Amino acid sequence: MKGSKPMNRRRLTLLTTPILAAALLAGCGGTTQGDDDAGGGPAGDASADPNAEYETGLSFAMLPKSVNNPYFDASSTGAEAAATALEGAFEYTGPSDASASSQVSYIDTLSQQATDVILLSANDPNALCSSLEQARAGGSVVVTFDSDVDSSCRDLFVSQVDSDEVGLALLEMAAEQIDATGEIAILSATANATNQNAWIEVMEAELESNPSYADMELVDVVYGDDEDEKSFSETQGLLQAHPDLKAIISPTTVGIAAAARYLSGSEFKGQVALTGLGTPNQMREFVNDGTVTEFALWDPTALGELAAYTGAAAASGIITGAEGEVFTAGDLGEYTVGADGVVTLGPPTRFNADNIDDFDF
Amino acid sequence: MSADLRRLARPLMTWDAAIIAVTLAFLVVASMTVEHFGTARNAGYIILDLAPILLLALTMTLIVTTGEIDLSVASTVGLTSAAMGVMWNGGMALETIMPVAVLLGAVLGAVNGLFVTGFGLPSLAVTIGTLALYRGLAYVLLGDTAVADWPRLFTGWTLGTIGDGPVPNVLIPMLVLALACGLVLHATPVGRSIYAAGANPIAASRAGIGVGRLKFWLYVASGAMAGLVGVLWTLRYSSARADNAAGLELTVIAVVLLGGVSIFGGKGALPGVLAAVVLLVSVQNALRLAHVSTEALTVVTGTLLIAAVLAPNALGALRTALRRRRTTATGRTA
Amino acid sequence: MTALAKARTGSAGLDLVLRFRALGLVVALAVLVGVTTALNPRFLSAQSVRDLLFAAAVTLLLACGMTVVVLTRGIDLSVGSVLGLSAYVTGSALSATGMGTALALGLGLAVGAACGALNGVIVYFGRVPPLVATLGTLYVLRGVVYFIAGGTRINASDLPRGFLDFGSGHVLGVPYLFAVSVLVLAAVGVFLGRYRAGRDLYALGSNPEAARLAGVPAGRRLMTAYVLSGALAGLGGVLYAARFGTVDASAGYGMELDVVAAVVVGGVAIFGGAGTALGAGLGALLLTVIDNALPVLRIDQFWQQAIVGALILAAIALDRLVSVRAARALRTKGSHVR
Amino acid sequence: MPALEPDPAPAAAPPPVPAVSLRGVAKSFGAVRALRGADLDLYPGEAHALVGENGAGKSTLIKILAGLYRPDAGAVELDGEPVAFADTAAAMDAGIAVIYQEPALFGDLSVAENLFIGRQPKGRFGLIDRAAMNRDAAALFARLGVPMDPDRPAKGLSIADQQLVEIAKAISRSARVMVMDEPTAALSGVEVERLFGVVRALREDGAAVLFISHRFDEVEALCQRVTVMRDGAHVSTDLLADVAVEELVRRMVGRDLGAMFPKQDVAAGEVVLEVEGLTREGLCRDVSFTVRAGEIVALAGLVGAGRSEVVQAVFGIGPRDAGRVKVDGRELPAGSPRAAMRAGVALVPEDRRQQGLLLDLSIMRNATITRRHRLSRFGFLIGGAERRAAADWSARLNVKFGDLADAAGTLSGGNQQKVVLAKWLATGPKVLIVDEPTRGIDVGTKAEVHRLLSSLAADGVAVLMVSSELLEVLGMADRVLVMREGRIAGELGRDEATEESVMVLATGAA
Repeated sequence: MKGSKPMNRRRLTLLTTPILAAALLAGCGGTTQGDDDAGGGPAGDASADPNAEYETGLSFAMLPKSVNNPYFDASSTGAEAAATALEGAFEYTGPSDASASSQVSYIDTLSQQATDVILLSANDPNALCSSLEQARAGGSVVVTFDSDVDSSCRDLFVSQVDSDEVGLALLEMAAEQIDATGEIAILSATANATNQNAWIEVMEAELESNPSYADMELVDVVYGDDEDEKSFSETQGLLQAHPDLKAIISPTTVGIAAAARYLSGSEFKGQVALTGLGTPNQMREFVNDGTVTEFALWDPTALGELAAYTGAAAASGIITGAEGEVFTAGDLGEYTVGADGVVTLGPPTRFNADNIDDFDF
Repeated sequence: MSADLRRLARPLMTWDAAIIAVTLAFLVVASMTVEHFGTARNAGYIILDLAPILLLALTMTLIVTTGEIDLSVASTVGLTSAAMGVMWNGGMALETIMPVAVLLGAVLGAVNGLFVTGFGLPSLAVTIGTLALYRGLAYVLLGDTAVADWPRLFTGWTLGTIGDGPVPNVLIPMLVLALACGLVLHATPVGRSIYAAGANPIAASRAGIGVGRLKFWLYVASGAMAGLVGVLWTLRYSSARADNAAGLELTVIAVVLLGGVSIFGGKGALPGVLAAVVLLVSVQNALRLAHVSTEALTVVTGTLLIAAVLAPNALGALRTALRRRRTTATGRTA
Repeated sequence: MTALAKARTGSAGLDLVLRFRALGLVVALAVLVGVTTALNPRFLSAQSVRDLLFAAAVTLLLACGMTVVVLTRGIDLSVGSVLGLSAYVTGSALSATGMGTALALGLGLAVGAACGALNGVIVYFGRVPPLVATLGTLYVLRGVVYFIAGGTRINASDLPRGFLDFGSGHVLGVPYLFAVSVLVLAAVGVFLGRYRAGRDLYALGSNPEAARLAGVPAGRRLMTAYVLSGALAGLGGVLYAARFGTVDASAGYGMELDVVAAVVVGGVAIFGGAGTALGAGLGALLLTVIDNALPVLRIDQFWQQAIVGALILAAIALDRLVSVRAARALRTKGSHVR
Repeated sequence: MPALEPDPAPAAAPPPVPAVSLRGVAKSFGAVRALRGADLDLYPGEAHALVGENGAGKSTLIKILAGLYRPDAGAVELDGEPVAFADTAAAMDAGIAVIYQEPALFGDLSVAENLFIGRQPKGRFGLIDRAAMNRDAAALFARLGVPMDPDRPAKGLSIADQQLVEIAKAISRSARVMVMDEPTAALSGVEVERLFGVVRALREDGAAVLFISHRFDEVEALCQRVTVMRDGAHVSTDLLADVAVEELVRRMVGRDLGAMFPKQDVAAGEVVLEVEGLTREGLCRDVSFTVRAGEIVALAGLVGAGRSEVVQAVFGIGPRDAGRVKVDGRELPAGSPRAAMRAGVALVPEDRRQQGLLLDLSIMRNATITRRHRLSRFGFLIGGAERRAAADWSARLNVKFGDLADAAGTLSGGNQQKVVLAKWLATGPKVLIVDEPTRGIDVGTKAEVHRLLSSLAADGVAVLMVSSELLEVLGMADRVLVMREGRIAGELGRDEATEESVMVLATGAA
């Protein structure tokens, strides 16, 4: 072989010894997990004035997980409508890849521009915190929607629905379609997606405790990473691994569409039930061809609108994020801030052959 | 006299000088035209954003100058980050974890080096392989979960500034490492060997340079640097994840080439690469501040990359044409 | 006469090595399929095989194009972006006009060929190394897709029924999409093996200087290679749209690595001159089977990427070993005719 | 070696129109004028020798004929009509075939495909008809009288076989003009004989053959006319029968031989380099010799006899299978050029562009790369140490350059060689190995290099020289070691060594 022996033991030892020594020395009495009490976020010390008016001329920026996603497009429509109604400026900006590190740069940019209200759907619950803190220190109000960050890093979170309600609704739809008997599986988004995990937890607990679901068994949870192709092949894998599968629940819009497309072209069409969260436009075809009976979703446009109103309310001093505060979100009506600064949009809407043509999003 | 003039003019005509000039010009123009761009705070953000790219570009420059390539750096960052998460969950002390992570990076680099120099395999293929392998192992270690409970003392340092002034903490190690790499490449016998190995490996080995060994250690250095970036990345984002820094290798290669380093080795200089890093990150920053859409960023990156190689080619062709004219002119007078 | 016999042994030996290369892939495939099926018989059900072929179709197609480029000592990293662009453009055209599938395929080919021509021009006329040039166009073309598509998505319901049927349909258990890919594979294989222009590509990759001396038209051939690679990526975009029904701006993102992996695993030398489209096709198939077998085998899907990486390293190390052996055999058995 | 019988000369008066002719062709590369007025007439049915020293412009002339270069001035005429070849394909189409000393084949393709690349026989649907292609190839080899498997890959063919492939290719293109650039340099006696048989047959079929060689016995055996070139210009063209070899040599060198080879007589000192039983499988076998201080020892032999391999093994390039190398009585480890350098050995390689120079790097970097450690202070190379050292050596060796920061690749061949020499002389070697030290450089520089070697020897350096140029070997060496097929075939003292005695040992012909 050409060249000399690359591994020179003496030099390798020379190189590694100090590092290892440092490591070992440091090992005694170093910083380990649990040593550090994460200091809580800045406590809201301002007081709310429920009778204040919405300020006009606020600047809004919506920062989605990634910009090329129709779901967030719909949200931005709602937020923009709210911003326009409040005579504010609106910007829709964000990375083209759904990664936390790219979002950080965008948050930094927004905080420099002293944006009044930042509407954020987070790619990571923790990675964005320090940037968000800086933004808030600079006077921005941070409202998360769709996907939350650690509650200490934001002012408010606009939840599409109550976790319990979604979980229960999903399970109920599945049970109705398979007479509450047989194997079911879940096709989720990513394994650390906050929302999906919360709903899955609710479903698991309900399956355990509710006697009417006693004959149903959750056999698998797989992750399509919110990628179309991956969700598609994960569906394939599920059906091969579990020949007796009766229903798939996919609590993510990407997943349910991919699964529906797979089922509609396979021998399992009509044999395996599919339900979950999806948009009417994506699912219309599969409801019409009988692949899917019923699924659910909230209205992302309304979600964006509510997020914008929530942010404006906080920026105007109408609310501070404390539990029990009340504000009016334009045509959407009156909302109350829940525990941990969470505002909930409402129960999900169910879509089926009877009503699907009434919606366009 | 003309020779003296030419010697004086030479540094001004290199790609390095051009990219540095372009970078400075851009910074000046952007400061004047883009709101919020020219502030100390924004400079801090830019430095934080460019830190991982710059660090990886340092060792990448050395490797590319020898005529090889390392596409696995970003995956090495991901794997060390994931390993840090596992070690942290396992109760190890962060003071231990950090050097171990750097060491792990070095070992991963050594694997690349062994395949390239020991088995004589093309580095492009090898590091495409380890690009997938290391990222895959990162997922095996940590799956899709994130480890986020890093101590504030450390995460705060990566974001903090010196004495709460405008200068970010990370600038210090960055400058030290950049200076070290610059000195090694431009002012030491090792640097001469690196250029020689890239310009003509046969001639270099016949001049007593252990080309294989040199490349091996550069891969180790590249891996260790990626390990270090893994540590910084994890602490900066307070998040150890398998997909950390995914795709960053392309950006790193892009800035190295944009900085005037020849993909065939033997040519290039570190100042140009540093300027290219600053240019790329501040262009992105300015575009964001100017509310220009995301897609423009990718187009700008790609175009700069191609232009970086096209422009010197065109320049070279022009220069040859000029020289030819000059020699024919002298030929006529002779 | 003995010398002749000896020389033939040398050649037959190399032939065997090459055949063995493809054979090795076939054996690996068979073992993988066998083991998976033994553990879960449904892996070989008609439906499952169909799924596998669906999944393999696009990578297979792109691997053919990549082979052509890699043979000339080049590489085309822009295929993922070209695929995305073509998928989106064709998808939009389909939803806007409801045009026929054949026309859509033609449009995809044309979009891809244009992108490929851009690569070829930059590489040949701009004298930019292929790695750099196509890395650049990877960014630029993806930017263009983002620009055109923004946050919009083409849904299955926007696409003509006939097109979707083409995407999901099959004949004798073989999906149309896979059939298209296999036809292309056969055509590229014949082109590379049995046409002068194809052989020129091997010559260019084997010894560029000798190719110049032998009067091989390097510019035209390189353009052919890049245009072909682009066109097949464009065609891949149409197949992608047909298979998934939904297309957004991120279609084909990161796909270039899978394709390069397939080609390398398939035994195409990364520095040109050696390899076949068949090998690359088998490489693509092997990677897809691994992809599909993991969930069936209940192996954590996170292993998939690591396995692909290990496979690439193993493949190039093996190729290296084999070529060293073969070279030694050829030297000692040389055809010194006395 | 088998007696090379002179051919019965064809009609003294060649046919009126030359197949190809050059008229006042000039070609420059940067500041280097490679050709400054070359004239040549090549008639159908003749074998025409082109002789000249290294650097006389022969290669440039060939490359112009091959369509690789375009002349700056002058004309190339084909059958009396001026032509300008756009590229190599155009020259080939015009019927000109060039067989290089080391042919460039496609290693991954089969022999038949190498023959027919771009012109493979086509069958149905324009598909290549492999069977026909292999048949045609076999027929060509049969015609040449050499059996070769057309289906084997070109990888691993010997140089002789590669040349045969090139010749077969030329025949298949029905080339009318065949240019052969030192085709015999690497061939054994039998292979030369076989090649000549082929060439004679071609000539009798009416082809014009331009034959470039350093070996006058071969020239006399094969050719009818001879053209001498020197310094890029035509010197003379004569019927071989009319001119004596001594006269040709005088014209080639163009000056007094004594000035060309200024060898000083030095009393040899202690043995410095000692090589015992050096063996590398397939390359050299059981090679033993010594070189004393102040001595110039030449390694002569055919190309491929293993001379370069021996000196490379001495310098520690590649492994050895057996044998020892000692410098000043101390043994050198195998496979470490660095150790050889430390012991005071320097190797100026035969191919300076591939093995000697860092073409893209500056003259300064090239001249100082071997001393990078010694020039550094506290591990750093700062200040002008490199520049001063490079300037110093460039001045000593009289290197002509624009600026020390210019890329080495911009220099002329002679100056490049001086830079390589400077780089090695700077290490202060005890043993200086030079492999083809004057290949491809002009006559003036050549004399300078010879003078340099001579004075180095006078200063007590042990010089080991590999050279294919017999005049150089005879003019410079105190002793000549002749190699054949990897072994030392014999040793000749300065007074025993003649052109004939060396060639006899080199070719094994008694």
